[in-house]
Amino acid sequence: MSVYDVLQTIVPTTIFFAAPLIFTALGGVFSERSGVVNIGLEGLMTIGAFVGIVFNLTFADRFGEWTPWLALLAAMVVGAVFSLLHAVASVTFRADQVVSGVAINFLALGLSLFLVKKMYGKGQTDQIQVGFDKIDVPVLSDIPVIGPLLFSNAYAPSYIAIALAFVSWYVIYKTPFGLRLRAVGEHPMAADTMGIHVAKMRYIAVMISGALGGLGGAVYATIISRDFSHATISGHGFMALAAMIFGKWHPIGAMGAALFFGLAQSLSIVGQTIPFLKNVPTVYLLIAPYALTILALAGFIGRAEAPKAAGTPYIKGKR
Amino acid sequence: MEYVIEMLNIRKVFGTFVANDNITLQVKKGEIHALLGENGAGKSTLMNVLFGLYQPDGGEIRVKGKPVRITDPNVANDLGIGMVHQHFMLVDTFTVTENIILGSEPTRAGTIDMKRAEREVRELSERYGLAVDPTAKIADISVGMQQRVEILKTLYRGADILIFDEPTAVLTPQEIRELMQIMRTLVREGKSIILITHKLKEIMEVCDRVTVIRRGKGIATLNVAETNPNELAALMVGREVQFTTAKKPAEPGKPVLEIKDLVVKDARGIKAVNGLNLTVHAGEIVGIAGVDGNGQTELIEAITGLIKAESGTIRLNGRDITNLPPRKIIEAGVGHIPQDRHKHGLVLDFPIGENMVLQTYYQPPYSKRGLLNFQAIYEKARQLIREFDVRTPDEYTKARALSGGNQQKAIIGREVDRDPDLLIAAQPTRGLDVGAIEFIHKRLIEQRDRGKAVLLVSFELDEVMNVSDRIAVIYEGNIVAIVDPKETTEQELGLLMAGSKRKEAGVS
Amino acid sequence: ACGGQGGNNAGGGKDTFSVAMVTDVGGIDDKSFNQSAWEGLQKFGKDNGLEKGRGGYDYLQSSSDADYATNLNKLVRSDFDLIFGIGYLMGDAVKEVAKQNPKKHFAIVDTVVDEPNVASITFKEHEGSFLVGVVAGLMTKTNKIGFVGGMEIPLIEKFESGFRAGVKAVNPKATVEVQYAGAFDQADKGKAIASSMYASGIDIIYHAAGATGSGVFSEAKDLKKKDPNREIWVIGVDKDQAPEGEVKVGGKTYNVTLTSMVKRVDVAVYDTAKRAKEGDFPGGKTIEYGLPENGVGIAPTQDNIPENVLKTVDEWKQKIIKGEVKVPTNRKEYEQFAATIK
Amino acid sequence: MKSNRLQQFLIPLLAVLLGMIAGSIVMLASGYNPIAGFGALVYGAFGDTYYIGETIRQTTPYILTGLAVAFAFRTGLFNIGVEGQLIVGWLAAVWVGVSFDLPKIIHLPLALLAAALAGALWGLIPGVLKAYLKVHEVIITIMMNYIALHVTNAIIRSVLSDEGFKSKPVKESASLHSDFFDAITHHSTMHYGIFIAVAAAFVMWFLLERTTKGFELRAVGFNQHASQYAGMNVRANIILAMVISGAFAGVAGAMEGLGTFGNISTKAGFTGLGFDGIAVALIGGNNAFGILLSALLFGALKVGALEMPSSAGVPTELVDIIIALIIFFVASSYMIRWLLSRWQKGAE
Ligand SMILES: Nc1ncnc2c1ncn2[C@@H]1O[C@H](COP(=O)(O)OP(=O)(O)OP(=O)(O)O)[C@@H](O)[C@H]1O
Ligand SMILES: Nc1ncnc2c1ncn2[C@@H]1O[C@H](COP(=O)(O)OP(=O)(O)OP(=O)(O)O)[C@@H](O)[C@H]1O
Ligand SMILES: [Mg+2]
Ligand SMILES: [Mg+2]
Repeated sequence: MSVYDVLQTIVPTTIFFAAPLIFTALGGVFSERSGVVNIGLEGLMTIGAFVGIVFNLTFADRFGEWTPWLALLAAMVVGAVFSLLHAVASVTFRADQVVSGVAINFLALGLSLFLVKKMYGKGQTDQIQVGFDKIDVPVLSDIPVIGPLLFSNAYAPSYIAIALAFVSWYVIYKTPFGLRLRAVGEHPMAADTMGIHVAKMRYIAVMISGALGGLGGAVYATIISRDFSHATISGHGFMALAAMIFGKWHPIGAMGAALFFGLAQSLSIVGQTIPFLKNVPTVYLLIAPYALTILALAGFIGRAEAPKAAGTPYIKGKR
Repeated sequence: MEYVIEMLNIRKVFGTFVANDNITLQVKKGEIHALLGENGAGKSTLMNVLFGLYQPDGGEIRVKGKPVRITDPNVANDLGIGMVHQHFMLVDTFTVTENIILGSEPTRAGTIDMKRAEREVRELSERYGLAVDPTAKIADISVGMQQRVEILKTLYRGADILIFDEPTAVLTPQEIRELMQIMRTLVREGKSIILITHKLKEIMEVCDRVTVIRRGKGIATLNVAETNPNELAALMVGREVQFTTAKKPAEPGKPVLEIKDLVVKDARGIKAVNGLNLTVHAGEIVGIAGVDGNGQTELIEAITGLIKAESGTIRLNGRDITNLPPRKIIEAGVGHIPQDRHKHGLVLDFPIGENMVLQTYYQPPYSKRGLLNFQAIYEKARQLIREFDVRTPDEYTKARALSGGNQQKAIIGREVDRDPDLLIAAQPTRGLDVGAIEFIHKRLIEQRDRGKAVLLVSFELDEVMNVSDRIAVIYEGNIVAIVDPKETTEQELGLLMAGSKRKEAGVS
Repeated sequence: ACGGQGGNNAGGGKDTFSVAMVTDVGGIDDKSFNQSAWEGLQKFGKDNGLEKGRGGYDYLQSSSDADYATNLNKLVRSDFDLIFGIGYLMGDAVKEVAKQNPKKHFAIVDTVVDEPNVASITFKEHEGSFLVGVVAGLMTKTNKIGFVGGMEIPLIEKFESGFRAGVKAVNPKATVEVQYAGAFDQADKGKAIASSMYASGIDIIYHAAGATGSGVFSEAKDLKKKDPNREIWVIGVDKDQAPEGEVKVGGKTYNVTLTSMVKRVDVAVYDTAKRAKEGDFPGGKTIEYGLPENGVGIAPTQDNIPENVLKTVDEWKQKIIKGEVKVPTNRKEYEQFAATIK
Repeated sequence: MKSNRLQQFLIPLLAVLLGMIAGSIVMLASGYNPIAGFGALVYGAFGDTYYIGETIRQTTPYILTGLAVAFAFRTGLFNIGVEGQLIVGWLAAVWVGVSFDLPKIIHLPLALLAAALAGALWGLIPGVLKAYLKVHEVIITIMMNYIALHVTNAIIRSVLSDEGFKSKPVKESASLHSDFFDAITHHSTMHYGIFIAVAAAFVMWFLLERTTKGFELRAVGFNQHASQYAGMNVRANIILAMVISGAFAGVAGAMEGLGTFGNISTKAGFTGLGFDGIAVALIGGNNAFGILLSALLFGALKVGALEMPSSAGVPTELVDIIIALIIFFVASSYMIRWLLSRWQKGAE
């Protein structure tokens, strides 16, 4: 294979790997920027995957080609509602946010499998029939060299993920909402004295993370697994969490980190086909993505500062 | 008489503790009204009630004659009440402008109109003479400028009743003078001000009237023109207070701390201490006077081993301790009352008793064969709590629950008790009331009289002049002058601190 | 949904034969061997007028490896006459529990447990894989074929080696690219591997990777949908995976499943239960299900395979049955096998 | 407050109760009989000696993973890597267990030590990166989990077996198997590991609360600046904390390798014991005694759940829902405290 051929497999793989992680990591950014630690991302993805598939299976006949899109929407809504539990526990009831996040993970898996068994009488759903198509972006895919790399054989949600990273950046850094969000996460009392409703902001942020986590899970299930079972989301939420921290709680950084994970994964896969790596035992390629991440963090990314108030419930009048 | 603010019989209870017990405070339009009281008297609580952060459990609030219910800071803002908090309410990672506009951002098409915001901030700051850089990050600016940002925040919202909660505790003398000027300007512009401070001089200087509270109860409201500091102090503490601590002349002995050509870089890699030389002898208190940010912090942290010195030497009793690990330096005989008691001084979530052995827990009798001896630890704690009058329910109470003054007393007790040859005291009385200050000053002098060397760093010229035997003026990382407190004036010190040269008095 | 006949069918004088199985974490609807085993058991139950539950036929699902012994024991204590452990991972647990309960009958699928009261059921996956290898070897247009394995374990190596031998036997020019995903539950890796394989010109992928294989199907279907004329195939595993391969493009239905290598766990389970009921329990024996027993083979759905290919497949099948060809079960044997071809 | 002590016990208890009530509502709403469901759950966990044995067996690793997570928490670190540390501990224990012929008195401790060391090594890496480069331990430990999984599988395949999927059984001299427990619990898989786990809980309590080193570790966990100021070596303590946490996790792996399974096979995925350990630690209030109880609760729920489908027709997933609800209620103890105070006021 020529280098270009290699790139042509690596780049699209990188992007589709990364897309669900990007959505979810962005959700994490919103939540943690508001001061609510969210290790429930795994559970939010699980719920999203579940809703995405169930909606698709239920309504495919009615909505036809629109089904997967509506399924994503449904996953976002349910994800947001589900994340309310985390918000209520950690904002209103001042629960330890890590504990509440762990509970979200347990609940999501238990509840979705329970419902699958209830609804279908078995432990996993059927395969969906209507998914997202691989598309060539008109015009852009005709650009020489980068067109085929970046704009063909890809899925629309992948582009949405990347676009959303920029939208999130804009929202967080350029709008009043974003300014208030960050203020609440850095110094909730200061925000409070400026008349910003801390609890409300945190609720909104957690629900955004629910919506985006749900979206990430649904995108994963719709494009990749096409059904839902106990194994559909296995560790992806934690990878998204890692991407968020790796990206220093910044939307573009989180996207970059997710893409890096995708790249590392696809390198390890393509690596198996590269002649001089062929004789390397498989295990090295399997651990390569994770080892690369550690090296990257240790080597040049360095330390990251979490939002100052992340993890602490805000209690009015407490110093 | 027209009152802009009337707080009538305000009552505020935390659990079973009555923080405000039927306090009445009436503020006239256009006056600067001081609120005076010991640490924990309930001043901040009362103001937080006025600002809508706390809901009162009883009493009535009237603004401009109208009864109001201030349910949250938004309501206060709408009523024209603004507050500069005791602990700054600024987001470190934001710019000056972002902090000011937070919550009422000017927008264009949904986006923050940062250009316009910066312009407005600049205009406002010019109008009231509050010099700030609208684009600077809070983390990068001086405490004085941070305070001006706090003031601008209230003005930006159109406040005409301003509450200042201990604004001067963290300021340098120059900054304090500037602030006084600003307050006078504000009053001229028709604003009314409530000022909380422990510094009686300031009250005498700018205030029109003063309300004194003690242990949550209102004691008196006086016209400043008709009272004096002694009366105020007595009202506030309930007994006579001495402002200048009596002390014998110093009897300096051998050099204890000798610093030669010390260079220390700050976090940003700039030389904050730049070839500094200083000697402190046994039996003397050397005060370091200087404007914040001239290398005081780095100097102390280098002596105590918290940051590395680039070059130069630090000797203790003749022994080189430069860049030793903190523990070695502590063991060599250095005690340190840190500037930031919450960050460095205490493990807030440990019982106060365990905080008393924070440096010595591994030594006998507190530790035996790797095991803690709680009996010995708490015995020591009880002794210190008694000796240093630390007010705490018991020695098992978390340090977090103690008031600032009592936390400070605990730290001082701990450091003094280790009997170090050199005691470094950084801002030891910041934010404390006159009673507590008196206590702490006595302890420092006591150490001196026992033949110890004391290095005092303070932004309070009063304190430096009262307590020190020699004053070293620090400017841009260097000691630029050493003066005798009995032979100098605040004016002269102020000039030196601002960098103007002085020929005499050999720089050691 | 409340289990109709609660729990008090306690042992006692039984007149019916009861049988149960323990699944691994996949559960009875994993579209793979657990499901197949349960189908066999259900059929047995139906044919013998048994009811689901204690005293009839039943299953327990494990939620982790640690549950195997617990679940087997539970079934022992519920007094089932024959108890199946499904999957090679359960070998140790079956051995342990069988030793503790020498009067009970057990059966283990996919591995061998050497105890007098355990019947071991294994499959000659390599033989079935050989046949689908023949299909792939004959049908590839690019002479590039892929194999995606779940984890690199001896069981999956049987699939790999048999498959490669099959390809080699009919098309020595074709290369088989082998990749292991390292897991049976990572559809994203399956998809990525498939994507990379199809992009490199591979046109047929045989997967033995459980849920990781869903990713292979997903990629193949997406490619097919984009370009219905492209010849792109997946060979399924364990069950007839034709339903997984269906893809609709503009009203027309295609199927990317070329065929599947089926492993008739259901048949084996049914047979063993039947023999036990009839007093012919093959305790202490290992029963190997290969081509002659119809224990492995190519799936009934063969619409995408031309007649002549099927004929060749059948020829090879006969050769294997007759013992003329010995299908390799691991890489070493494959190397020897390959050496005889050129 | 006088009732503080009482509340400390009351709150988790109420949380469990509320979780059960909520679980009943879920069961009712989805058409199951909660009495039958919980009956099966309790029977499956404590119904007779066999079930009790299984529950204790399941509790054993939970205690240790709970301790591992809690130890890190107490020292200001979030160790999501317990899972990986457990896996390498399991591997090391089995490796030693199959490789030597030694008297039991040496062999068994040696295997346990190997597990602890392996877990410690897996904790050392994130510890060092955190201490020296300030890299967030959460990411590193997540990555280390995957590395542990794949590396362990490769070693089992290539070193501990002949291209196979599992190791030989550990020698009798390194086994935790107990004929005595086997006999009294009707062949449950309960083994001597429970003693080690309970001892480990004591060790953690003793180490943190009674030793000088524990004082340092806790101080660094609460306030690194003050600890450094007081002369403690912050970096060394961070590393030590991760190492000890990892060692607990490694020993948890030994429980599986030398006890429950007696060998190691390649893993298709994580065991879940490490992740569950987070919940165990948190429900147990990160304190050694609390963890013993919460591990028992977890063990009972997990083992009892296996009985639910067959005798009450309730899917096992319901137990995950109940566990999640219990965690929520424990986490929201503020709410319970508030309810309690309302109730107390009402009673007065
Ligand atoms: N969350 C809380 N719970 C109980 N008591 C509290 C709490 N927060 C503060 N306190 C009480 O507040 C008091 C501290 O108040 P005080 O205003 O006297 O301290 P301070 O001198 O202002 O401290 P600082 O110097 O840090 O500003 C303590 O007596 C403590 O009991
Ligand atoms: N959040 C709180 N919870 C419980 N008690 C509190 C709280 N805040 C303050 N208190 C109590 O109210 C008292 C008054 O506190 P306040 O902060 O008003 O004192 P202050 O007069 O501002 O003291 P300082 O001069 O140190 O700033 C404290 O001593 C403390 O006991
Ligand atoms: Mg105050
Ligand atoms: Mg104060």
